[in-house]
Amino acid sequence: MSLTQGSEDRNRVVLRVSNLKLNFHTYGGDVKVLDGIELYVRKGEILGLVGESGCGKSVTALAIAGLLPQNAEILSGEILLEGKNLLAAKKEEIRKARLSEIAMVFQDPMTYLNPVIPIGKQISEIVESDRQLFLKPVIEELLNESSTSRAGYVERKKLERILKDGNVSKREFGKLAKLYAISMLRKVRLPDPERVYSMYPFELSGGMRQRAMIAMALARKPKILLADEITTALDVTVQAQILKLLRELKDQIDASIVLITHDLAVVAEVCDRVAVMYAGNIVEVADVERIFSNPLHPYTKGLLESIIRPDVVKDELKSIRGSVPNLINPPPGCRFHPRCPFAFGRCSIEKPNLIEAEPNHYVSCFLYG
Amino acid sequence: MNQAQSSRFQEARYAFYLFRRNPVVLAGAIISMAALILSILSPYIVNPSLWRITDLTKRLCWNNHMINWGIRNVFDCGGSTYILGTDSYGRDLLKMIIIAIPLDMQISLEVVFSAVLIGVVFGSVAAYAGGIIDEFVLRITDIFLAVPGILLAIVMMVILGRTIPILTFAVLVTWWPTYVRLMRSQVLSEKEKPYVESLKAIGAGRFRILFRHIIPNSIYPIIVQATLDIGSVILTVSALTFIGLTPSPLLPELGTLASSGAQYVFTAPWLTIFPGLAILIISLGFNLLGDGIRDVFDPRLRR
Amino acid sequence: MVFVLFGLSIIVFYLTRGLLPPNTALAPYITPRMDDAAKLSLAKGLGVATSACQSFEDFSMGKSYCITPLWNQYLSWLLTVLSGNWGYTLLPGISGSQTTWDVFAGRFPFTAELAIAASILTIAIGIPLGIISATHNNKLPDHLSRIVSLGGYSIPQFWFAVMLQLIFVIYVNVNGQGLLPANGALATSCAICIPNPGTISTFTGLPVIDSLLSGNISYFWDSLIALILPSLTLAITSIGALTRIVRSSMMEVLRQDYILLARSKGIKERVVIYRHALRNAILPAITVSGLIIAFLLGGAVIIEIIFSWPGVGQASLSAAYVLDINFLELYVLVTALIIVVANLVVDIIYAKIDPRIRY
Amino acid sequence: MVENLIEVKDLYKWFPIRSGLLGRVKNYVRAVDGVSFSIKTGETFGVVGESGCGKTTLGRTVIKLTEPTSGSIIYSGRDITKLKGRKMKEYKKKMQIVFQDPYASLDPRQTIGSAIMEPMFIHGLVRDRKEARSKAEFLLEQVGLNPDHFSRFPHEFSGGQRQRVAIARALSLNPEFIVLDEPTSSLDVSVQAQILNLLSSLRRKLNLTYMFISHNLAVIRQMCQRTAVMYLGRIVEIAETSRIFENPKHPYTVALLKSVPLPDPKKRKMLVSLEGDVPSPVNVPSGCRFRARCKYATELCADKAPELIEIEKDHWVECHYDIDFSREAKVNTITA
Repeated sequence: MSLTQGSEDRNRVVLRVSNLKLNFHTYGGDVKVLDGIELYVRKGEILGLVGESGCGKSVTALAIAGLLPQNAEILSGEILLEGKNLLAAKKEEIRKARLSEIAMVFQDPMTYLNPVIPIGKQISEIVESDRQLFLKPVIEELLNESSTSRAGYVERKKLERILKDGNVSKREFGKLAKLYAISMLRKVRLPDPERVYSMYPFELSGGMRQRAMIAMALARKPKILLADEITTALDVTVQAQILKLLRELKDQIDASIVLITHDLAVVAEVCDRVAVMYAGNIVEVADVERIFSNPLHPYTKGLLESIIRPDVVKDELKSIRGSVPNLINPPPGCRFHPRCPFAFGRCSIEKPNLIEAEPNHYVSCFLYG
Repeated sequence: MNQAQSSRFQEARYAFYLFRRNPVVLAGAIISMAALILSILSPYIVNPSLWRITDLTKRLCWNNHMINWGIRNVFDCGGSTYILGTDSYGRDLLKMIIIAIPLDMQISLEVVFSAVLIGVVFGSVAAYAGGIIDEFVLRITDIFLAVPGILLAIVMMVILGRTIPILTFAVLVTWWPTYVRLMRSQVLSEKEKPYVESLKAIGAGRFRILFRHIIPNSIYPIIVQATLDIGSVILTVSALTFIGLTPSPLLPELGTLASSGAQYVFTAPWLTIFPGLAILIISLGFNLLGDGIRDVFDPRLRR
Repeated sequence: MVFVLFGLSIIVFYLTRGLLPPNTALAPYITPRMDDAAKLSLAKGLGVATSACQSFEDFSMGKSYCITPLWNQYLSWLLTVLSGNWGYTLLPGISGSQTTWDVFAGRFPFTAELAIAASILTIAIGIPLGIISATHNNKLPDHLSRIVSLGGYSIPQFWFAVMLQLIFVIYVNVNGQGLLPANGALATSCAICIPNPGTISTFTGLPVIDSLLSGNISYFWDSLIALILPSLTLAITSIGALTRIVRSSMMEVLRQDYILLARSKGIKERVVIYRHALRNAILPAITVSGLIIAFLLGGAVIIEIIFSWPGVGQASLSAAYVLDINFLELYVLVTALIIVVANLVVDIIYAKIDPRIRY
Repeated sequence: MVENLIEVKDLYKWFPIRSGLLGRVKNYVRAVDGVSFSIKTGETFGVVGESGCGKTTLGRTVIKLTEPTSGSIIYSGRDITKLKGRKMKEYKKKMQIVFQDPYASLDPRQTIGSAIMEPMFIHGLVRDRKEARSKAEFLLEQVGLNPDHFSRFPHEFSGGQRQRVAIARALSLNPEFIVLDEPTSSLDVSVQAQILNLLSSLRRKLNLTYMFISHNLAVIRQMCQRTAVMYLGRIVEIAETSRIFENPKHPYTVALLKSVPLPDPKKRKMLVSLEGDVPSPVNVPSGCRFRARCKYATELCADKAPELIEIEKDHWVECHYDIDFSREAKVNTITA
């Protein structure tokens, strides 16, 4: 499809989703949640995935992480992580991928953290679950940390010895895992990480819980970080802290970030590139500046116009007419056509493909060919 | 009101969908309905006073050749076929069971209905009023929940007399606290919901909020529990009559019937098997149904 | 807690004293050699008869001037009973005059053994079955577990007991002997039941444990086998109940966001279920375990009668028939005490597992 | 006509935290901790602050949905703080509230028609069912819903539609004053604009006065004439909205404004202006309650709690210092 033929440097693509279609079975009928998603993520970038609730942005993330609910059925498509198709992979392989390559961070961390397990344990259990895989990263991280801090010259020697042997007892590794978890908590700027390690989720504030959840993702040294509405439940001042953290981490870690949000202001603040979703389709993809300065798709235009800005007072707020379609019986052709002010005959018959209207600016609309 | 009907229709369709998806639940619904219908029709099928007629020449007969018990000395008294054999008084066991079902159902429904009534009233008032009233109701239920029910029922029946109303009362005494507790916790969680606050905002009074909104919204778990308990009450009642706390050993009541056969269990096992089986099937039916209703009305499973 | 026992004692007292003729209160304390005068002074001593009462006959007839007010009777009863004086047993077939307390204490370990065995079975079967059912929602194991648990919950215990006896005595037998004993624990026919006196020493009073501690393996084995059918019968209902509770709370927990997060971390599904889900799902099961204990202790009455198990439950029915009210009161109060203590323990365990309660 | 529809003086709302068997009061959540302001007839008065700052409790206490602990509420010249029962019912009719979560604020088992008619029956505003129904259908039309939807249940509607129902219900009593408690924060962007437009037009058409509670500064700016900024149970700044946004005087207001991301990638900024979280309203810090997070804090701030003072006409600030924020990065500029 067009997206793969674009002027994109292929080597830099970490994750590619192509033609992903999936339905949810419900009693009212099949909900056609995703209708051929086309998406790629470059190495080291922050990709914003924007859309209103129910457009399928979270489902896309869950599909990538292999965490779809039981009533989901994938009809077609590929999810290629560095060339390996996750949709064709075995359950165990996908689990391994989640363990080390794809990490997900969710919104509203209160419900996402296990209430009866201490924060630190919820981090260290990740590395403890696979000693072989995490031995090297854990020790390297700890060595790194001990070189910056004054403490632990003796520790250093011991760590180096373990690294050389490549062999450590379960107990010993448990201790290292705890230190590692604490260092992750420090990395996300949680104050007093040793104490936070043994605290329970209900003892932390919303912002601290969000940081803890990010630490869980970082602990795995992932290639892709899927951040699903991570600042939605937070206050503006805390949101600002988390967004700043995200930007700082992006420079430190070797990961691409997919930031899923409904808030275009957040996208403008931190993303490099944006993909706009509507009713199970990607309707427009471009660099963040291009999207905001020159939106092509009528939906993107409408969305940008309906934003309420703190720096502008308008007489009448604009909105997109109509409402989001029911995806059990989605409109034929382009799913946006019933609400589109520019719709014409072809729109209700045929589904537009995602095409490259300008260099690196993709849009799925018949207005552009 | 066309729209409302269509909405209610959708609800019903959804409920039906959930029922249909689970054949086990459907079986429960069918059994429960059958038990209720049988209870109503019973007097028209079998003469309800038949149980007084005993014929000791035909006691403990088995002439249904479909089943071979593998027991020596099974007595075949001939004559018309007794599908489930005869009991120790020479009565047709099948007919006795048909007479017995309405009685057990009646006791059970009375107990459950009264318990629900007590639970809804005291539970909701305790939760809604809070404070001392709540504390008091809670402590009283504590006391009754700490009594082993069967034991209290035995004591009550021996002291107050072995009659059906006292049996019913004795079972009720240990049954109502559960409903008070259940209703109380439902109302407590319901009254914290935002819609209650929005009702206060439009100036709705406490009684309107409690009776028109909170109680109807908290009643589903009670209905589920009641359905499950119809079976459990039958179990308790028949257990009590089985150990001898029955008004008369002749009485056609499922526990009593099983009890009179228990001493012949090695020579005439059908006497115990079939009344017990009847209890099992009815109880299972209501339990399957209650379990299914729980799934259907579980708000977490919806949408 | 004290309030519960106190309230319960009033209810039981009213039921047994307020509704029965005054003589019944006296019966456990009367010895054969007492004449009417002695009986009257006994009644006065127990606070049932007023000091103004002239003759025992008036007292027995329930003449109102003879009978003290009920609350007065209650207080003196409480004093008598709390001082440990429960009188002599009225249970039939007991040689000599045994005290109610001794009879109760001798029989109680058998009931305890039965209830403990049933609790162990309930937990050991109910929890795993519930988990399997929840993790295989609407698949074959779930349907099977639903049938087993609802079946267990719906089956009349007395009937199940008789069926088991029938099966193991008639249909499954070895050399003309039933595979499992249909009746009784290994106690000598008893007023105060002692498991084969002399063969094992008493440590806990529970035959199974005592025999093990005494090193009498064959007795241990026999008493364990004797326990199988009664405890299984007793447990069958609570197994069903617990399975359903664990299943529904497990299913609820598995729908929670933190399970999704745990899965997203790529840890093994086994760890997700046993570390993340089970700890949360077990909380409602712990809450109801107090109720389950009440149910097991109450249900023991019927099981003990059917299996001729020499515990207090079996004796309670005869006690009711002969109006041995002290025995019944003792039974109700001890059982209630156990239930109340169990609920307290439940609260403590709950707080241990759920850090939110601790604060 | 009275210029101030509502005057609130020194309002406190403390929630007791009970514990133990006897329910002894262990401590208090100081949700609203000494707040004074007034709302002019016909204006939209904004209350902005982060979660837990007490803005929702304030809104509920002003219309006496919860009883204030102390202080007074004067509604068009009459002190309604102590009013109860029948007399209060008259005022309850005039003051309504629209809640944040349209999914939860309607009884799930009640049709929307019956939900809209219920207040009319409670207050005896209609003679019979027929009249109530025709009025309800009129209200549905007024909030942009199809009157044919009268007999539908809440779950058949989208979030935006439910919020319209909630508005219709609030309007059914012909109120003068409506508290809008985060009315759009659970809605999608495009729907949010629709609801805000509806609220603006209703206010003009029906001559309503709004108290608009929100954490969303953009929405506050769009909707409100005057705005109060709340922090930890107290109002730290009140002024005309444009003044708040262009010339904020309290360090917290400045920090809040700086944290808001703009939908414009060319105007990226280092957002973070405040570290840490809002302290718990149970253990309120001594002195100025913002001092722990304030980079201008001095010893004076720890010793003495500042008072709300009028530094310019109609611009009240609760700070010991008059700090010049002009050197801070420009927060927002008007472009329209």
